[in-house]
Amino acid sequence: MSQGPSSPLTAARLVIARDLLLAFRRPEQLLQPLAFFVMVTTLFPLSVSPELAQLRAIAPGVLWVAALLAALLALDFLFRDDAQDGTLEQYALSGQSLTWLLLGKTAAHWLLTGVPLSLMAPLMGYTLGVPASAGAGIMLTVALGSLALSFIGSIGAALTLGVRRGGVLLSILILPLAVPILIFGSRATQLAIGGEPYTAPMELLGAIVVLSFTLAPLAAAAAVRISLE
Amino acid sequence: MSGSILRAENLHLWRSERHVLKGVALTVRSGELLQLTGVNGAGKTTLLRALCGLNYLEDGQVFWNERNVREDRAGFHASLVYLGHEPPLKPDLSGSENLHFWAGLRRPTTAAAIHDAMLRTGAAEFGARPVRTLSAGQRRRVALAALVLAAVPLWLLDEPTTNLDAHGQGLVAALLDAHLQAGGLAIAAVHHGLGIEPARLRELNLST
Amino acid sequence: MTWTWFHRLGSPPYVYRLAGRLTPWFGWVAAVLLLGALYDGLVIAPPDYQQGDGFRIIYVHVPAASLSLMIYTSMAVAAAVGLIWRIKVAHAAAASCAPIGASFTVVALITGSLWGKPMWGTYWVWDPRLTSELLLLFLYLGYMGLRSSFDDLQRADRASAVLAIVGVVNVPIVKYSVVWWNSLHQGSSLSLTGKDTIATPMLVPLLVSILGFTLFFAAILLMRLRAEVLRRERAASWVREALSS
Amino acid sequence: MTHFLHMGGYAAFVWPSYGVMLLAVVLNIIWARSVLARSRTEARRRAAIQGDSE
Repeated sequence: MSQGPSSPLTAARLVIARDLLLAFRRPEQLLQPLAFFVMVTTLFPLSVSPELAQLRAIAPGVLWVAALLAALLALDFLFRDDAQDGTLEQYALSGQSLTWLLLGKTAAHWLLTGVPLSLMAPLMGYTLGVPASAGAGIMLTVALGSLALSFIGSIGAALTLGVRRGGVLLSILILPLAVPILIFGSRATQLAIGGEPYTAPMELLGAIVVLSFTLAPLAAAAAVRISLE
Repeated sequence: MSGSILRAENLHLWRSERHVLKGVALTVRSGELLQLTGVNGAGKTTLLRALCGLNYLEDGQVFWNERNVREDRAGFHASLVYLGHEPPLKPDLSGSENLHFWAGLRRPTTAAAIHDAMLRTGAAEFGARPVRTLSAGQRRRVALAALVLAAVPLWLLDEPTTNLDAHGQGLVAALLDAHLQAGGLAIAAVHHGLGIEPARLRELNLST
Repeated sequence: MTWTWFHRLGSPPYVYRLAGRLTPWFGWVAAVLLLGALYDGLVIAPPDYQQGDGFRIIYVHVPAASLSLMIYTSMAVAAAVGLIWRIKVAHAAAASCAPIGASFTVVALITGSLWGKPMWGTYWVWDPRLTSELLLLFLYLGYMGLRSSFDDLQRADRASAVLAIVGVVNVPIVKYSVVWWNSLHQGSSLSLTGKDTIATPMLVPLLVSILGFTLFFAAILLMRLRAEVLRRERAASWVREALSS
Repeated sequence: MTHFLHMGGYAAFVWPSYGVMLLAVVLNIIWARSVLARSRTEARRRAAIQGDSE
C-alpha cells in the first residue's frame, strides 16, 4: 500500500490546496486586510485634501503604504492557526523539507491576500484621481511587491510565532527589510500613473522577488523550528 | 518494519531555569511499548517532543536503528508519527479531508485507503462531517486513523486515550497491539495502563 | 595547534578568564589612541577649505557610522557561528554586540545631523547615508526587541540569530535601494564625507580614531561577553571559583 | 585658547558632536559594568542554590 514518499513539490502543492480550500470555507478572514487597505486609503483625502490634483501627486505613496500595512496585518495569521492546532508540528515532523512546505504555505498566503490587494489597488487609485489607464500598471506592481513582502514577512511571522503580542514586533522586524520593496514599488507605480515605461524599477523589484522567493523559506523554516520548541 | 530500535542516552534539557530532563536514557525495541509515567510536569511530553526533534536537546543523543538521528533527520521523521494532546485537525475540513492532506504529505493516499483506516478506528460513519461538529472522542478516532494510514514503525503518543470512553480505550489497545505484533515500536505518555500484555510492556517513570 | 586554540574559544570558563584579562589592555590602548586622534584632529589637522573647522565632526561621525555597520556584521557572524555549530559563547558574543552597535548608530545619527546644520541649513536631510543609518538603527531595535520577547534564553539566542543573518543579507540591498531612491530626486549631492580624497594630515587622525573606537568596542564587548557567558552557564562548577576571584 | 574654542564659528556644532561621543563612551562603560555586576550576583545566587540542592 505504501508507495514512495511524496516529492517536496507535491507536498507543497498539497499545502497550497489545503489552505485555499480552508480559505474558501471561511472567506471572512480574507476580507480584513482588504477592508483595512480601503480604509487607510480613504484617510488621505480626509486628511490631506479632497483635491484630485493633489491626491494624484501622493497616490503612489498612499497606495503602497496602505498595501504594505495591510500585508503586515495579514501576515499575522499566516502561521497562527496552524501553530495553535498542531498542524505546523506535523509539517515539521512530516519528513518533508519544511522549507518547501513553507514555500507553499506563503505562496498560498500571497494568492489569498496579495492578489486581492493588487486587484483593489487600481480601484482605490481611481478614487485618488489616478486615470484608469494606469490600472494595469498599478495592479502588476502591487502584485509583485506583495509577493516579495509575503516571503520576507513570513520570516518575521515565524520568528514572532511564540511571542505574545507578536503583531507589533512583526512590523518592527519586517518594515526595515521591506524598504527596498516600498522604494522600487512606489517608483514603478509612479511611472505607471504618469504613463511612462516602468520596466527599470520593475526589474529591480523582480530581483527582490526572486531573492526572497528562494532564501526566505529557508530562514522561515529555521524560525518555525525554533518557535515550535 | 521489524527489527527497528530506538535508543537515547544522556538526554539533558532545560526549560529556561528548570532542568526538566536530567540524563534520561531509554531503549525501545521492535514489538515493545514504552510507557512514560510520572506526575504532571515530570517531563513526559517534553521527552516525547525531544525524542522526535521538536524540542532542542541541550545534551545527549538519540539513535534510530543505531544511527544518530541528526545525520538523517528527514528519514527519521518519515518513520515516525507524533500525536500530541490535541489532534491536529482543521475544524472546517471533514475528517477524510483532514486525513487526505495530513497523510498525503508523507505519501500519496487513495480515498479507499483513507476509508479503510477510518473503518478500523470507528471514525468512518462521521468521516464526511466537518471536524468542528465532532466530539473530542470522535476527533481522537480520526487522529488514530491517521496513525493507521501513515503505516510508520515508530508511534509517539501523548496520552492517547484522553476523551475516549471504555470502548475507545479498547480500540487504542487493539491498534497498539496490532502495531506491536507487526514489529512496530511505540512510546506513550500515560496516566494509567493501556492494557497491553506485560511481555511487550516496559516502563520509564520520570518522577523518580 | 590553531584548531585547539579556536576550539578552546568555545569553552565558557576559558573565554570568561581570557575576556577578563584582555579587557584592560583593549581599554587602555583605545584610550591612548583616541586621545591622540582627538588632539591631532582638533588641533593639528588643517581646516577644510570649504567647511573650515566644521569638518572636524568627521572624526566622530565617520568612526561611529563605520563601527555601527561593522558591529552589526560581526553580530551576524557570531550569530551564524552560534546557530550552525551550536556554540553558546558565539550567541553570547552576538547578544553583547547589539547594544554597543545601537549606541554607535545613535551617535552617528546625532553627529550626522549636527554636521548637516551648517552644511545644508537643517538638522535632518533625507541624505542616503543618514537614511541608511536610521534604517540600521531600526534593525538593531528589532533585534533587541525580538531578543527581549523570549523568556527562555536559549530560544532567544537562536531566534535572534536567524534575524541577524537575515538582516545582514538585507543591509546592502537596503543601502543600494536608498542610494538609488536618493539619486532619483536630486543629483548626487555631496554626501557627508564626500568622495574626494582627504588630504593625509586630515586622514591620519581619522584612521587612528576609527582604530581607537574599534578597540574601545572590543573592550566593552569583552565585558558584556563575560556577563552573557555567566547567564548561559547553568550548573557549571567553574562558576563558583570564577566568582570568588 | 578662545580661538581654538571658537572652532572657526562652528563651535555650536563641533563641541556638541564630541560631547555626544564622550557621553556614549561613558554610558557604554557604565552600562557594561552594571550588566556584568548584575550577572555575577545572579550567578552567585544560582551557584548558591545549586550548592544546596546537590
